[in-house]
Amino acid sequence: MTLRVAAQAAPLVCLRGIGKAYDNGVAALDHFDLDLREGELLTLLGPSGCGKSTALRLIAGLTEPSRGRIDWRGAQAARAGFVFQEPTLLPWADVFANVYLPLRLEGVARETAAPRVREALARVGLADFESALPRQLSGGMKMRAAIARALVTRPSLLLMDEPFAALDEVTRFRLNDDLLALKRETGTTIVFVTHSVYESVYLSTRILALAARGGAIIDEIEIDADIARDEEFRASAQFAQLCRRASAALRSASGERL
Amino acid sequence: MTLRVAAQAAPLVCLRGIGKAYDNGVAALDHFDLDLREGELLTLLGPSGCGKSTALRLIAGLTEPSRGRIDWRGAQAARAGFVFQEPTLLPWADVFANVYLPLRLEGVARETAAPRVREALARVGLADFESALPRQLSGGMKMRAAIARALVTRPSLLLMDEPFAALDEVTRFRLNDDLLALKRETGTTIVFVTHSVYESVYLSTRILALAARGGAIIDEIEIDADIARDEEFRASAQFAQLCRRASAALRSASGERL
Amino acid sequence: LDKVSFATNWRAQAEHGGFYQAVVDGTYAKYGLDVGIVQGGPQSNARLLLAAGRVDFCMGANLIQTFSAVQQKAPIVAVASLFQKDPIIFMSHPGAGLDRFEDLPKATAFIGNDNLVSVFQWLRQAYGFKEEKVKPYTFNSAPFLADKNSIQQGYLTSEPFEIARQGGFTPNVFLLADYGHDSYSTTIETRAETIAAKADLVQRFVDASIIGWYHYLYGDHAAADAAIRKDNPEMSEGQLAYSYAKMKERGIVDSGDSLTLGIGAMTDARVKSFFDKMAKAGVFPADLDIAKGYTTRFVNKKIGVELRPAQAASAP
Amino acid sequence: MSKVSFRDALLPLAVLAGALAAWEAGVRGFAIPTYVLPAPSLIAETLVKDREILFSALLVTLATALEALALATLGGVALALLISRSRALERAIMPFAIVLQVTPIIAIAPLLLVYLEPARAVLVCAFLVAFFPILANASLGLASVDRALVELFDLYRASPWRKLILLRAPAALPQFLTGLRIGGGLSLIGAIAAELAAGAAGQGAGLAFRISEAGYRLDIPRMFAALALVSAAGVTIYGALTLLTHLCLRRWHESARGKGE
Amino acid sequence: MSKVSFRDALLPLAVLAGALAAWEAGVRGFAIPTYVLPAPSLIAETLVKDREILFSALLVTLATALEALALATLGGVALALLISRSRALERAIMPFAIVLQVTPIIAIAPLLLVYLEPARAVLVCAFLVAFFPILANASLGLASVDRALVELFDLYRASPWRKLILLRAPAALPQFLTGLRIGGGLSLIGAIAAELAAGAAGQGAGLAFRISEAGYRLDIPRMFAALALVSAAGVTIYGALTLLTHLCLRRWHESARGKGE
Ligand SMILES: Nc1ncnc2c1ncn2[C@@H]1O[C@H](COP(=O)(O)OP(=O)(O)OP(=O)(O)O)[C@@H](O)[C@H]1O
Ligand SMILES: Nc1ncnc2c1ncn2[C@@H]1O[C@H](COP(=O)(O)OP(=O)(O)OP(=O)(O)O)[C@@H](O)[C@H]1O
Ligand SMILES: O=[N+]([O-])[O-]
Ligand SMILES: [Mg+2]
Ligand SMILES: [Mg+2]
Repeated sequence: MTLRVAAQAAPLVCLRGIGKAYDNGVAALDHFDLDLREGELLTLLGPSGCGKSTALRLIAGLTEPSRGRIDWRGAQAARAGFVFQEPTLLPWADVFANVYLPLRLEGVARETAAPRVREALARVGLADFESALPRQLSGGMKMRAAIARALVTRPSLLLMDEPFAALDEVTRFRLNDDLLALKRETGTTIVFVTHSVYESVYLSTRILALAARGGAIIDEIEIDADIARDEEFRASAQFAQLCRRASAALRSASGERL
Repeated sequence: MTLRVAAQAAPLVCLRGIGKAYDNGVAALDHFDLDLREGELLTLLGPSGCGKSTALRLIAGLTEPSRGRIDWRGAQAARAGFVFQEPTLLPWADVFANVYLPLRLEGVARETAAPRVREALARVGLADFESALPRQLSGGMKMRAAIARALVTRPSLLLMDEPFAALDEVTRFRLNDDLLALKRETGTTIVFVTHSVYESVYLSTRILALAARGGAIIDEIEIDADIARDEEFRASAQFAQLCRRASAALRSASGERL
Repeated sequence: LDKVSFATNWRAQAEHGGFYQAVVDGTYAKYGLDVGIVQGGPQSNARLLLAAGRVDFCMGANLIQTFSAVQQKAPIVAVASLFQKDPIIFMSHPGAGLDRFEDLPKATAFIGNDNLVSVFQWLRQAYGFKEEKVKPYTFNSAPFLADKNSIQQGYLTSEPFEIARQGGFTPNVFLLADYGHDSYSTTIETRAETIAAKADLVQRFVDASIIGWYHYLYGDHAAADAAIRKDNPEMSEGQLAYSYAKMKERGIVDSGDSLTLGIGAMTDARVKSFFDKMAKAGVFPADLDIAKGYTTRFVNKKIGVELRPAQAASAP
Repeated sequence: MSKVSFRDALLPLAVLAGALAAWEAGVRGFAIPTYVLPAPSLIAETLVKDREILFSALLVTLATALEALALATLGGVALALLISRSRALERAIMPFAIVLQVTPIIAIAPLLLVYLEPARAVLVCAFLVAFFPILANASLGLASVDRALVELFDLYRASPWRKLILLRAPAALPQFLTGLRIGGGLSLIGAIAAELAAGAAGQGAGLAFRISEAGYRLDIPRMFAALALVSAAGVTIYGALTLLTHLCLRRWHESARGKGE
Repeated sequence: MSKVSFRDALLPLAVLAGALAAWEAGVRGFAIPTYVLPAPSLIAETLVKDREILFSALLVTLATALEALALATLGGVALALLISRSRALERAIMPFAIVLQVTPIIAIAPLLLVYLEPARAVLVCAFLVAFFPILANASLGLASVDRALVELFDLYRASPWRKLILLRAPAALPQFLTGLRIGGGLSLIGAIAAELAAGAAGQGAGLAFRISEAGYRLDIPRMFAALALVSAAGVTIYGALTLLTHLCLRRWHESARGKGE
């Protein structure tokens, strides 16, 4: 299990000198720079409230920066998938319809889409809940429906905001591996937010540790894309060392706040 | 840091032969039995959708069982705190007012309550966000506000549904220790839902691992309340062994589903 | 003084002049009455107020209402008719081929609901007017002004004045009374029980009202006009003068039977004549016991005839 | 739901029966004259006796009311959609909608006859009365769409049309349907009020004419019979719209689910 | 918000000015007679000339409308609260509310005068017209409270009163305020329609009387001047209620926040 990253290629998305202040004056990001490389799996790691979700939303073009420039270089046209931090399901539509939604918006007919929707649902363990409404799902099940929705289009850019936080470890590990498999198959570029240091090390080709305020980058950890991501990697000394480094960065990021 | 549990005392809450079927026919719990002992910290561990939230809501009396009996033995009168799986904040009220709410409902005057509210906010790192509205908070901050609200009344029964899932590890560890300190000081009985095996072992005096469907108890792990919960415990062989046992239970619970 | 209330069927105007006169010149007081006048309006239904006992007397527009009350077994009785001719008219634009009464049935007709269900039914039967041509008249003449080929109902004493002022032309006026519409108008109605229990009170009210009307028509009516304008500030002096002149000119109040029997006169023959026309038009069943609806016992007593100046006796 | 619908209907019917019985008893007990307040039994009798006149009049009024409601729904929703597109459009259009709403067209209904046929004038009045509640509630619904869901659709670059059909329309349904229920009743009373002010008379006339005709004739039982018909028609419209609401929302919206569990 | 309020007002004013100019030009260009459609300039002139009569009439009508609105708000909210307590109460009460809503009281206004003073009859009519939208929207709001929040309050055993004040009332605000805006306009046109029907005349008469009186006297410019006053009053009521809505909701509710960001 190795991951290929076009390390030398031109960045897919460039954020330069980004400032983002909300209407109440809170500066979520300040002088934030980021080059998103094609094919990488980049994890944003940082204390709660440090601006991770804001950064993802900026990359997706869902919000405008207050300062600075964002350059998409054709990624704009690319199909993006987004797992929001909250499930964000249509309350009136059943699970199938919610997962079918992105395909429907692309104009794919229901019959054509059905096998893909069902496959995505099976992947997240919701095969039996096709016709359940969001209100009939547990917290983790809602999140899984949202994950299935993001994956069903096989997007070339995938933004995931703590997608697995509400899931048990077994499901989480399996979905980690599924994500890596998807990435290998399709070369998707992924930006990932997680609070789990282990998860970030296991998945990423690069980790950015952000400071508690303003999103200053405290540490940038590159992880060789060629390393196979498997139980062996998890048990390795390198994994433990990378986790220690990431933990330390997170601690120092949090330090100023606690 | 040791935890005292009235192991021999009469159970605080008794669930006997509980069945809970939702209107769409999904049986979230089936023949579920539980004795909640006074002063314990009980963790429910189990795959997503196995009925953990349902069990908490039954204990809190927020929903009726379809079958079986729930006996509160005076706990009904006790003040319960509940951290729901979703933040559940009043969207029109600022953070202060949201955290003040339970005290307000108890009739505590604003001035009297203010120091307690501020203390709870400081504990979860939201001291600067007193007057922010929920929509102006990040995902983790919303959850922290909900935690502060549950703690502010110093409840004698505390139900927590994945309270720390949206938080970074540093904050999470600190809040773990805060929770243990609170428990030591007040003797609160806590029922805790988490997906983190490590967290469950670190915090609990008892862990129940539930099966993927119907909430059958796959394993019951007692952890000596007298063990000090600290970094030493985390590094101990006993900790690792307990984690392995809990993980195995979780895996076997998930097995039938995946 | 006995306190009594009297509900009119419209806002204060010259057509109520005699009643106001009796109030302001003390005639009612002289007859031991303290009369309060309750103004009506386009939608008010004075007869409901009377039937329900909210007022003691009310003004009836015509005999059709009287017959209706009999039909509905409402114990309302007409005891006097202050107008010998119903002032209802049709108007048409001059020079639009509608200059003769026979021309009118072919025109679009703006008719109020009350007349549609009564007078118009007789006009249909007697002159061939057609319901399909009818559009509602809601006391606003603008639609009539805007359509040269239309006719509109009105009061002799009222609409032609504003039409002339605002429309800039003098409309053709057809007084239906001239074409066989021989209903009484501006009647005094009261409840049967009042007649039974307080016949004397009824008689005094009728007599004083009649005298009021004599004074209004033939005496100094400035104070009554002022009272009218006080109750209805919108009433212009011009309109009042016009109405007054028209009433006198066409003998609305004092002509025919009233010249001999006194103002307020009613005769059984006249009532029957009008009822027969209505029955023939199918407005009422022919076997209706109309005697229940009116009585002549309070009128035809030549009360006040001496108040009419000699030269006025030859009104048309 | 369908299992309890019989019991659901029982209570209101019982209460209604009780109210009618009290009315009947009151009228008889106090010997209230017919022309002040007729007894329900007499009203029912009149309804049967005059059924031909009254029902054909009801059809006329009902047709007007339903047409007005349909137009108000179309117009209200269309305008709400337009307004929801931009603040500038809202600012340019809304004042006119408000002026139309608050201008008592009924008061100039007589004048409307200068420009319009009576039937059309009535339709315009009924339309104007029903229009605004539908517009206001549809607007509220469209403006209350969860922003997170809007972002989801933005992310997938949904066309405005798809966004409308798949997101904004269903999200606005609860408020829109409430507006529709309000408008349903208003179109009916608007039609009646307009018929009074400008309506056609005689043959082919609506219920308002029959009501005022009965008033002139002091035929109060018939007046009440006509009113009872209007009420029944209004309750039927409301009931149908409530059923529609229930069918549309019961699966997902809080307001259409039980009060208890 | 306050920074853009000047520009906010500019666009509708410009559109209004344009509409008035077109109207003026149309009337002059086609030489439309005054009694068919008076020019805005003539209406304005009449407004100034007859200001005393018209403004005192406006005060009468406005007082009725506002009183009706206040009563409708009280009544609508109280009934909505009652209904929200139980399905049985809803089923027992709602049919009557609907009957009141759809019964064209206007049509029996003459009859109403038998039981009530004219001013009171007008108030009752205006109340009935404004009442239902407020009830319906308040009900929708109360029924749409997030169930998770209800459970939170249940958990803390909040008294029904505290639950109402702290949870259900604020949650129902957006829908309630929309109902209030609808009711505001309706109370005004309801008052006018009822004044027309009940025909309260003479001194102390409201605008409807002035309108029908002017119509009767073919003083169409005054009729339109009176109408313009009603419209202005209605727009003012609406504007005040919109401001109230903005103040209540702007901090937290989607509908009161900008269309863009
Ligand atoms: N309101 C509801 N209506 C119908 N089914 C429901 C409802 N709430 C929960 N369920 C079902 O009950 C089962 C248990 O749900 P519950 O929320 O208790 O799970 P959970 O253990 O908390 O899961 P998670 O870890 O994902 O939060 C699930 O299968 C879910 O689909
Ligand atoms: N809509 C908003 N209005 C005002 N402030 C906001 C808004 N959204 C976020 N913020 C603020 O911006 C900061 C960063 O928020 P963001 O959601 O990006 O954090 P995050 O890193 O995703 O946190 P978490 O891990 O808790 O989800 C926080 O301080 C938050 O209070
Ligand atoms: O016009 N209405 O108020 O009925
Ligand atoms: Mg976030
Ligand atoms: Mg759960």
